[in-house]
This record gives sequence, C-alpha cells and structure tokens, in this order.
Amino acid sequence: MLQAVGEAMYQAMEADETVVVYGEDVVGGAGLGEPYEGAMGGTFGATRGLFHRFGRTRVRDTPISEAGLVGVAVGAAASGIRPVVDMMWSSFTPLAFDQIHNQAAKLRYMFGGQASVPLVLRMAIGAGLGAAGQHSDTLYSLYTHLPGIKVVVPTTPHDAKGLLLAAIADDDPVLFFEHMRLYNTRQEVPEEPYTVPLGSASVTRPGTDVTIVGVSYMAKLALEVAGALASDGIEAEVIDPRTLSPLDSETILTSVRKTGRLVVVDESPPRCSIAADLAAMVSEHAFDALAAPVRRVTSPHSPVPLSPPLENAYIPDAERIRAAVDTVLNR
Amino acid sequence: MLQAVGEAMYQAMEADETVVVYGEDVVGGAGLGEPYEGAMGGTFGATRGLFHRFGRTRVRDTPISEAGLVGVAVGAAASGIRPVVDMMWSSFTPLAFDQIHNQAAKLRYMFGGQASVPLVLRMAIGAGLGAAGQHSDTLYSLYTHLPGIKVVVPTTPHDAKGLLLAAIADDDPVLFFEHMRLYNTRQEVPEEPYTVPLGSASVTRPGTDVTIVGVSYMAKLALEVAGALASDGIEAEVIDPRTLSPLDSETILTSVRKTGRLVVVDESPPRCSIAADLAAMVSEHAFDALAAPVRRVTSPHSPVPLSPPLENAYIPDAERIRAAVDTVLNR
Amino acid sequence: MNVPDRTLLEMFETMTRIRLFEERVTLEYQRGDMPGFVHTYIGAEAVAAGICAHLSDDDLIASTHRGHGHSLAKGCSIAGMLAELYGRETGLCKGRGGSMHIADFEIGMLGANAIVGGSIGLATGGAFAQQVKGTSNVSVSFFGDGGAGQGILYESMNLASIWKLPVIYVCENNGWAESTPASYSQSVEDLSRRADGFGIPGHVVDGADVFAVHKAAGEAIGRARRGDGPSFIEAKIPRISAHYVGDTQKYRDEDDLAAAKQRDPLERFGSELTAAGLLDEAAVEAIRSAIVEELDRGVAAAKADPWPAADGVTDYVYSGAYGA
Amino acid sequence: MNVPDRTLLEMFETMTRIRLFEERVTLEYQRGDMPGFVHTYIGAEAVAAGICAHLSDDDLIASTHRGHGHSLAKGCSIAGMLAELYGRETGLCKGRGGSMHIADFEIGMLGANAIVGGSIGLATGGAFAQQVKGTSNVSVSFFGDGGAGQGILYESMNLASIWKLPVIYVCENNGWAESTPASYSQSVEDLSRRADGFGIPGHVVDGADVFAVHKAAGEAIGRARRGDGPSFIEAKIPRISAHYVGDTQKYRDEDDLAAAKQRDPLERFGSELTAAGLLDEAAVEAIRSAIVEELDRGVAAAKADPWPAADGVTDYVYSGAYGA
Ligand SMILES: Cc1ncc(C[n+]2csc(CCOP(=O)(O)OP(=O)(O)O)c2C)c(N)n1
Ligand SMILES: Cc1ncc(C[n+]2csc(CCOP(=O)(O)OP(=O)(O)O)c2C)c(N)n1
Ligand SMILES: [Mg+2]
Ligand SMILES: [Mg+2]
Repeated sequence: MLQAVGEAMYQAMEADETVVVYGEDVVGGAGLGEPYEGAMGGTFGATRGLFHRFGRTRVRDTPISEAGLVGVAVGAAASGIRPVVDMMWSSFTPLAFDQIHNQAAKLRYMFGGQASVPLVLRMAIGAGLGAAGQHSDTLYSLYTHLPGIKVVVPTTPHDAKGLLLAAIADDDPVLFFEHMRLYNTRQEVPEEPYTVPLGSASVTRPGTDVTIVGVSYMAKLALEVAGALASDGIEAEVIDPRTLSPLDSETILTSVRKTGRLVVVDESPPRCSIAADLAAMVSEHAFDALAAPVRRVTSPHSPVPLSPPLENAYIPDAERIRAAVDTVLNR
Repeated sequence: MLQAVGEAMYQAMEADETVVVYGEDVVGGAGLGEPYEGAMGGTFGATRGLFHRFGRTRVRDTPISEAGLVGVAVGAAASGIRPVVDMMWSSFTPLAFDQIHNQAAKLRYMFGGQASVPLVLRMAIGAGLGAAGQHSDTLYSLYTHLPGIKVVVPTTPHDAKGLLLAAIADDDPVLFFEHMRLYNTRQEVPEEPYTVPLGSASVTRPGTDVTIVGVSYMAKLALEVAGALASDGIEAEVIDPRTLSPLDSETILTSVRKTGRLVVVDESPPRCSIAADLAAMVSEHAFDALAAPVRRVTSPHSPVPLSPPLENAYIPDAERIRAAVDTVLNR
Repeated sequence: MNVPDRTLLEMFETMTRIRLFEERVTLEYQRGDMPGFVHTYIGAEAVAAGICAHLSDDDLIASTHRGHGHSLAKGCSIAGMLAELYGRETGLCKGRGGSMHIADFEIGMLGANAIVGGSIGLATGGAFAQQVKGTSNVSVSFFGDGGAGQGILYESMNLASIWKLPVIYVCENNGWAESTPASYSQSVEDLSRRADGFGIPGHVVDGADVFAVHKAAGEAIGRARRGDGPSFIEAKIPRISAHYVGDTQKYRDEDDLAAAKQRDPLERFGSELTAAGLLDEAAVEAIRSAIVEELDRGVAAAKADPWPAADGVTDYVYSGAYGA
Repeated sequence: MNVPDRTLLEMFETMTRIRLFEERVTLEYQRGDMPGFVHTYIGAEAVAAGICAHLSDDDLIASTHRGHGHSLAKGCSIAGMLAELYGRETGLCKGRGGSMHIADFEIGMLGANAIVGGSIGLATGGAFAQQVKGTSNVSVSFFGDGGAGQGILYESMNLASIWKLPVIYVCENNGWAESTPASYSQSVEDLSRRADGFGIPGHVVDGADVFAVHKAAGEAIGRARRGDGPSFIEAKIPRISAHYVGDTQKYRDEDDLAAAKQRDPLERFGSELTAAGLLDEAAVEAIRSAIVEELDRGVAAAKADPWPAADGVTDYVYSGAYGA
C-alpha cells in the first residue's frame, strides 16, 4: 500500500502544478544539499522520489512544528494551492487540532462559502508495532465528529491510490489515515491515475448471514475471518466503508436489511467512536431488520500499551470478531 | 449556576492548599498592582473574589497560551498540586489538545500507574449567544472518546457545585463543561461543601412512556418539554447523565427497559458524538426492551452560524424534541 | 516625508472611514439588534491604513477578532460588512460569520479570526502559496500583543524564515489582552525582539504615527516582494476603545485610558495634514459626510436585508459534493 | 576546575553507565526480542551527567524519546529500566511504556516522552508546583534541536519568565532531527538566542565537555533555587548514534558522522581525568566491569521476568475509581 500512496502523490503532482508535499523528513536528506540517493522520503518511505522529480519548491522537509505546518497548509490551501502534508503518525495531529478544527474545518462555512481549503493530511495509524502510547492512536473518530472535515481510511493498495487521488483533487480538507500494518500489503493497481470517490463503501465479500463492517486494518481482518466462517457454512458480508466522512450509510443499511445482523470492528477506544456511530445509525435505520443487537468489537477504553501481550489484548483479533459473529447469530 | 461554580472553587481552595486556579483573565486586573475592586474574575465572572482571598501565588492571570497553560497544569498536577484551569470557551481547548490527549490522559497509563494528574479544565460551551463558529462548540464528545479523561456536563447549580468539588478532588484529569445558557439559572444550593459523584446520572423527572436523555442545557430543555408532554398525558422520564465519562449507563438502561423508548437530545454535531454513543449503548443493551428505534435530536453536521435564524435552526429546540417523542411513541 | 500627497489623503480617508464605521457600529450594537460580539479598532487606525496602503487586491491579509479596521483598509465594502454584522444573507459571509469572521477573498482579505493568533498560520500559508506560485504578492498577519502568546507565532516565524516567505508579522501592541496588561504577560518590553531569535528583522514603531507605520511597512513589504523573506513589525498603539463593546473596563486604571486617548492617531494625523496644508476643515467635513452617508445607507439597507433561510444552516460546510 | 573529585568521578561513572547501557541495549535490540523503538543517548552523556549532578531526588526532570541517559543520570535502576524495555510487569512502568516512556516518579523523573517537545510543559509545570509549594526544588526540561520547533517551548518560556519559575530549559542540539539537519530547520546558529526574547538568560555550551555543562548547569540551577527564575542552556552535542537503532543514516554525510565521533564526550572526559591523575586504566576497568555485570544481571532477569497479564490492559487508565 505504501507504494500506491506514493504513486498517487506522484501522479497528482504530475497533473497539477499547485500540488505540494511537505512534512517532517518527507525529503529526508535534502538539507544536505544535492538530492541524496539515501534520502528517506518520509518516515515510512511514501514520499521517496518526489523531491528528485519535483524539486525543492514543491517538496519540502520541515521543522517539527505540527501546528505551524497545518496552519500554513490551511492558509496556502485557502490561497489557491493544494498542500499534502505528511503528519507522520496520527498521534501527532493533536498538536495541530486547533488548526484542523477551528481553521481548516470552519473557514468555508464561517466565510459563507468564499474559502476553499483543499488540503490533505496524511498519517500513519495503529497499534501492533510496539510503538506504545504516544504513537499508536487511530483518532479518525475524533475527526469524523468535526463538520467540515472529510475522513478517509483506505484498506487496500487499490483504494489507497484512488482515494488519495480523490482526496487531493477534493476541494475540502481531507484527513487520510494509513494503517501501518497495511503498508506491506500488495496488490496490482492500475498504473494510470484513477479515483475512488469519497463516500462510497465497498462490499469486499458478499454474504447473507451477517454483515461485518471493519474500519481500516480491521476490514482486512474481517475479510479473513469471513473466509474462515465460510468453511463453517456461515456467509458473512464484509463491508469496508473506505471513508468515514462522508459515510456511505446506504451500502451498510442495504446489507444489514438483508442479513439482519451486524458486527462492527474497529481498532479504537469505543466511546463516541465510529463503532458507536455505525451501531447507532444502523440500530435506528434498520431497526425492524435487526434480528440481534449490533455488536461492536473495539479496543478497550485505554491508551495503547507497549508490552506485546497487552498490545495483543488491545487490538481486536479474529477470535473476538468470531465470538461477536457467534453472538449475533445465536440469538 | 455561575455562582455555584465559583463557590465550589472557593471551598476547594479553602479546604486544600494545593488547589490553584489560573487562566486568562481569571483575576482580571491583577496585573495593575493592588487587588482591584473592578477585577473581572474571569470572562464570565466565575473566579471573582478568589484572588482577593487566596492571593497571587494561587490565583493567576495568564498570557494567551492554551497549550502552555494545560502543559503546565499537567506537569504541576503530576508534581503534587491540583490546578483548576479556566479555558474560557471549549472552542479554545483544541489549542491544548495534544497536552490533553497525549499528556494528561496518558501519563498514568504509560507510566504504569506512577503518575496522578489531578487537574480540572473548566470551560463555557454552547451556541445561542451569537458568538459564531469559533466560540460556540460543545466538544465534550471528543473528550469522551479519550481514555484517561473524565467529562462532566452539569445542568443545575446544585450539580455544578457538587460535581466541581468532586472533579477537583478527583485524581484524574477532568474536563468540566459549563453551558453559557445555564449560567443564569438559579437554585438554592447547600452552603457547605458537598460532592456529587462522577458517574452517577440523575433522573430529573420520573415517567413511564418514554425516556429522554438530555446533555447539559438539553437536559433542562428536555425537562421543560416533559412538562408540556404531561399535559398531553404523556409521562416522559428525563435523565441528566451529568457526567459522560464515566457514564452511568445503568440508570439510562433501567429507564429504557421500563419505557421501551428513548430520545437523546444533544447540542453537538451528530457523528461520533455522545448522542451516537448513548444510542448505540442502549440499542445494544436494551435491544429487547426497545419498542421503537432510538431517536437522536442533535445539531446538524455543521459549524455554528452567527445569524440568529440559522443559530436557532442549529440548536435543538422543544419542537424537535417533541417531534422525536411523537415518532418513538407512534410506532 | 516622501509619501505622495495622494497616498496621505487616502490613508486619512481610510482612517476616518474606520473611525466612523466603528463609532456607528458601537451605537447600533448598543441599540441591541446586532448579534454576537463586537470589538472596535478605534485607536489602531494608523496601523491598518499605513500597512494596507502598500497592498493591492492580490496581496493577502489575515486578521483578528478586532478585524473591522483591517477589512476596511483592505477595501471591504461598508455595505457588505454591515450586512454581515447584522447577520444578513447579503453580508460578505452571508451572515454566517459576523463581526469576528468578516472576510473578502476577492480582495485578499482572508478573514477576521476569533481564535487569538488565528491569523498567523493563515497569513504564513498565504505567503507560502505565493512563493509556490511564483508571484511577488505578499501576505500580512495582524495580531495583538495577546496573540504573541501563542506558540504558532514562533513555529510560523521559523518556517517563514527558513523558507524566506513573503510574510509580514504585524503585532498591534495595545498593551492589553482583555483585562490583562502586556506588562504582566511578557517580561520584555518589545515583542519584536523575539523575531531576532528566528533570524527575522524586527522593528518597533509608534503605531499612532501613520508615517512611521507606512515607512516600516514599505521596507518590510519591499523586502518580502524581493524574495528576501519575512519581517516583524511591532506597532505600539493606544487602546482607546474598550476590549469589546459593552466592556466597562473597571479593571483599568483611569490614567491608562486617559493616556491612550492622548495618543489618538486620527487626530494626530489630521493635525499633521492640516499643518502641511493638505487638509482643511471643509475637506475633513467632506470626507466625513460622504462616509456618514455611506454608513446611513449601509445600516438602513442591512436592516432591511433578508435573513438567511433557516434551512440553509448546512450550506457551505463542504464544497458542492459531500458524499459520493 | 573547582569541582570536587568525587563529583567528577561520579559523573564519569554516570557517563560510562549510560554508554554501556546504550551499547548493550543496541545489541539486545538487534537480537530482536525487545519491542518498540529505541533511541540511544550515545554522544550526549555529558549533558545528562553534568546537569543531574546538581540534582537531588526532590528535583524534577522531564525527558524525550531519547531518554535512557536522563533516566540513568537521575538515578533510575538499570534493572527496572531493562525490564521496562522488555515490556515486563517488573519494569519501572510495568511494561506499559517501554523505551520512550520510562519514568520514575519516586526520584523526580517525570518520564521520557515520545511527543517531541513533550517534556517542556511537564517540566515547566513541575517547576510551577515547586513554587506553589514553596520548595527550593528545580525542574529541568530536556529537549532536542528538533524539539525547539514546537510552539509550546515559547509559550512555556514566557510563563516561566513572568512567573519566575525554577525551570531550566536544556536544549540538546545534536544538529539533527531524524534526517533533517538543524542547519535546515532554523536560520539562527544558536537556539539559545531565542530565550532572550522572553527575558531568559541563554547560554551556549559545548555539550561534549562535561565541565562546561556542569558549570553552566550549576549557575542556572542556583539561580532557579534562589527564586530568580528560568534559564536556557543550549548544549551542542555530537550525534554519534543514529536516530534510532536500525537507522542506516544514508541521508547523512560520512564526514558529519566522522566529525561527531571525534567529539566523543566520554573519551574526552576519560582522558582529562586520566591526565589529572584521577583515573587510570584499572579504575576505568573496575567501573566498567561493575556496570557490565549489572547489565548482565539486568538483561537476564528482565528476560526471565513475567509479562503483564493480558487482562491488565485497562489497569492504570484511571485512578482507583472510574465510575461512581
Ligand atoms: C485562542 C483564544 N484564546 C482566548 C480568546 C479570548 N480572547 C478574545 S480577545 C482576547 C485578548 C486578545 O488580546 P490581543 O491579542 O492583545 O488583542 P486586542 O484585543 O488587544 O486587540 C482574548 C483572550 C480567544 N478568542 N481565542
Ligand atoms: C510531535 C512529534 N512529531 C514528530 C515526531 C517524530 N520524531 C521523533 S524523534 C524526532 C526528531 C527529534 O529531533 P530532536 O528533538 O532534535 O531530538 P534528537 O532525536 O536529535 O535527539 C521526530 C521528528 C514525534 N515523536 N513527535
Ligand atoms: Mg492587545
Ligand atoms: Mg536533535
């Protein structure tokens, strides 16, 4: 997926001169003078090669100043260019929360439609690397709460490329969440640029017995669990919402109206989260179709621990998903 | 309610030397030298008199540096004192979001229980004053999402005093949300210090036909609507959760199991919000009791507008609550 | 003074315009049918006028909660502003923003901002966009002494410095942030000193002296246009107005207020121009009455203008397409 | 040098302890069974040692992602640290934190912090608490050149300055933030210059020279204890280690790394002490072997120690009572 993300940025920059990419270490070596072969290209390598191709005006390393970086992105976006900012990890976006909430999200509205803020903040998310409390948050639920912000959570390389191209072309501020444990997933993706529209979920496996909605990495895990369920004769329909704001409620509701059962899987604390949001939405709008209460499989209401056994307990796993499916089926 | 809040701070400071109060303009005039009769005592006047009584070490004005103020509060709380910080409006807390999320909320956990972070952030919330987009947020849903944070939303003067005293005595970081439109509400409250425990909801009106849960000002409005409903022969049970984290789910569930119907009223955007959280919780745990889908009456997914007709459309009103009650009853 | 007479008179007109606008708004606000909060720019007129005199519609400014003066100096229409203050659909921001969120992107006014320090990131970003696009436009961030308390100022100055962005940081130091005096909230006399630590030239000017402001701004803006990077201008101004309309200022020493009134920038400039023979009583009166007339018309029109329709509450949250 | 011999030897022991700890951790980490990320303090030893030599257990420090050196210098036990690195229940933070979150509140170590700049608010708040409580304890914030990019540094310095808080800001400038050189991310040579704008005395010292660090720290800490307020010390240190264990540093010039290695603070101090007759090969060997033995024991114990129980994942989110 990492490569797909890089390709999307590359193609967006090719197509539109106003697209710029910056962030801490996105070049990674530029400060030394000549473009270095060893340039990092971002903490995870997603921006590798951009500096060499597009040069120092459009691809920049930055100091460690998250609020300033997003502040500049908002002002720049409102002044006619399209910044794509690498925030490294979502856990660092709280430093820029004011710029996201009070500026990026609100300018268009407060100014009666005059302002357009076409920026993208890219960031890694997720536990599982032992990065502990201050690196492993998901945080997309917070941003889904904010009117004016769009929230994208790709799961496959194909979607990552198409969604990022759509996000960069979008005239609203988009937060783009890349799960670290998906970076290594491989998939053939079309070479040419294409977009996946924001606000359209994907049914990644059709089924009739139960609907499983998984967010980000959990959509992948849900698909794996669905495979295992099939050998037990249970046909789970798996849905990857792909974007949380806007949300494609219809695809989810259509599925639940068919299966009558829903499990939502999300690697975030449960309170006021996307899992609660989806559960509430479905419980209201598919009330008569539901044969069992919606079950949520989430992380606990806790920060992310370092120790491997604790971290494993923190992250929703196949077993817990399986158990939730059993619960909704056995009612 | 304003006076009750002030009294709680006063009594907490009387009782415990380690309680300190600071924030922008909490003295309001101290910089000029002698204690001024005209000292503002905070934007809304809640801290009036504290400086005169407790002096300049324990009551301080500050520069406008929200991140720094909360950062200092975290460090100070972790070092043995109890800061009560006036953040003015919740809309300004995003400037300190990193300090709240990555520091205040996580220290105890990351450090394996060594750190205690007994701080309170007080702030005004709510639309209805024409303060527009960057002053009128509620934001408590965001903070309810964060493990390690406690969230308090008092509605009555009595609860405000008791909850604030409990919050200051609490060993965890507490965010305390005061709805501006409640500041003028009057009620006799006991003169002596008392606490209302965090995590206990209050049934403000018993009823049998439908449960209405209102958050903050909306608990007051819900009570008014319930009065009107009664004259139509509809007995609504009204619940004020008082704290969102911890949440007293049992009181809400007990009520819904009795009434079979729930309307949640909240002045916040709906996505990943406390309204969704409560709806999901009840839909799951009172599934069999529910005779109708839970209805949520919330603000739209939008920032707060200035113009009065728009602001009125933004804030949930009696009519919309009434309509929601009708919907859940007429199923 | 090598400033052309025409420019001087324009600045005088702008300053008068701001003053009369604010006086009228104060009056109308006190009448009670203007929603929200209003902070007037009285006493600071020379700053907006002296700086914006150098700017074209392609240059950018970003402003504060006290934004009427900047808006007028940048060229916002009185009618559009008044309609906005009254929350009407005809306002510059269609009534969504009000006093603390007046904006006019057509003429490079990136908005008043109710977050103290909010202008700083925006203006720096505006400058960044100019650099990327290769224009010679500049961007100005206005903020108060209180705004200098926000960390984003230092993050932004650093970025502007290393990237040589065409941005000018204008700190309007009126000695107060609400009830808190600057002497309490900072231990240095001159905030401009802080620019030095970021490799940015800092200047202190008497912000009640439009000549001084105009000169410093000319240099800073010229430098920015030439690609030589950011500057910091600290304009010391008198806080003649209260913090907001309705603020009784009980926390304030009477002497402080009296001293501020002594430094009235408009009176001073008027006397200077009169002494220089560029202005006489009749000319001043002509300027004033034209503005008053515009204000009369503006207030009447705004009050008669339509409110936004209630079902428009979710307009403009997103660009056209929210959802697929 | 008027530093007592005993102090010199203690500092040498501390620096050696840090160096050997980091070398051992690097090795063990590369073996693969240590979770998380590890950033070593190699090259910076003189800073932690020179500063913490002035501190008692009642004084406070707050640290960074590169926190092992500060922890050891403040007095954290090797065994407790290693168990923490291995994520064991016996670790200083019961395995919840790991390398980037080592803390020991008993001895005033307010924690390593994985948010760049995270130490700044914490240490400033720690100093505030001392002032409120009326102690003469001080608080030290360690952060890197990268950390100086964060706005909270300037907000905190301002607060510390107006309130005269007993805090010392120690900027460990190793010239790099991950792959980004300080020469790129700042346009001033000395970050300490920025303290001046907040009325705080700033000092630049050679951070590879423990004498220089110790002296500057003594003055700053004395000043803080006397109630005269904050200081800023910028220690220029060589980045001898890579950013994290595993970082190949391809982005880095070989000359830069070679030059850094030339400035090894431990070698330098060792030679100085040897020249002064305070140390000989045998003494060095005795110090080293005692530490190596402690490390051997610590690693073996940590690896044998119990993991936290999986159902303890929600322990310590709140104090005893979450819920009524
Ligand atoms: C982030 C934030 N904090 C606090 C406030 C409340 N507030 C509004 S104006 C103001 C004082 C601003 O002082 P200054 O920047 O000097 O501007 P002045 O009012 O003097 O023009 C404060 C504290 C706010 N609007 N935003
Ligand atoms: C807020 C935040 N932004 C970015 C990072 C990622 N990061 C970790 S260490 C580091 C470089 C820090 O540089 P410096 O402060 O100079 O410390 P050094 O590593 O050189 O000791 C960065 C960017 C982070 N951990 N926190
Ligand atoms: Mg001011
Ligand atoms: Mg560094």
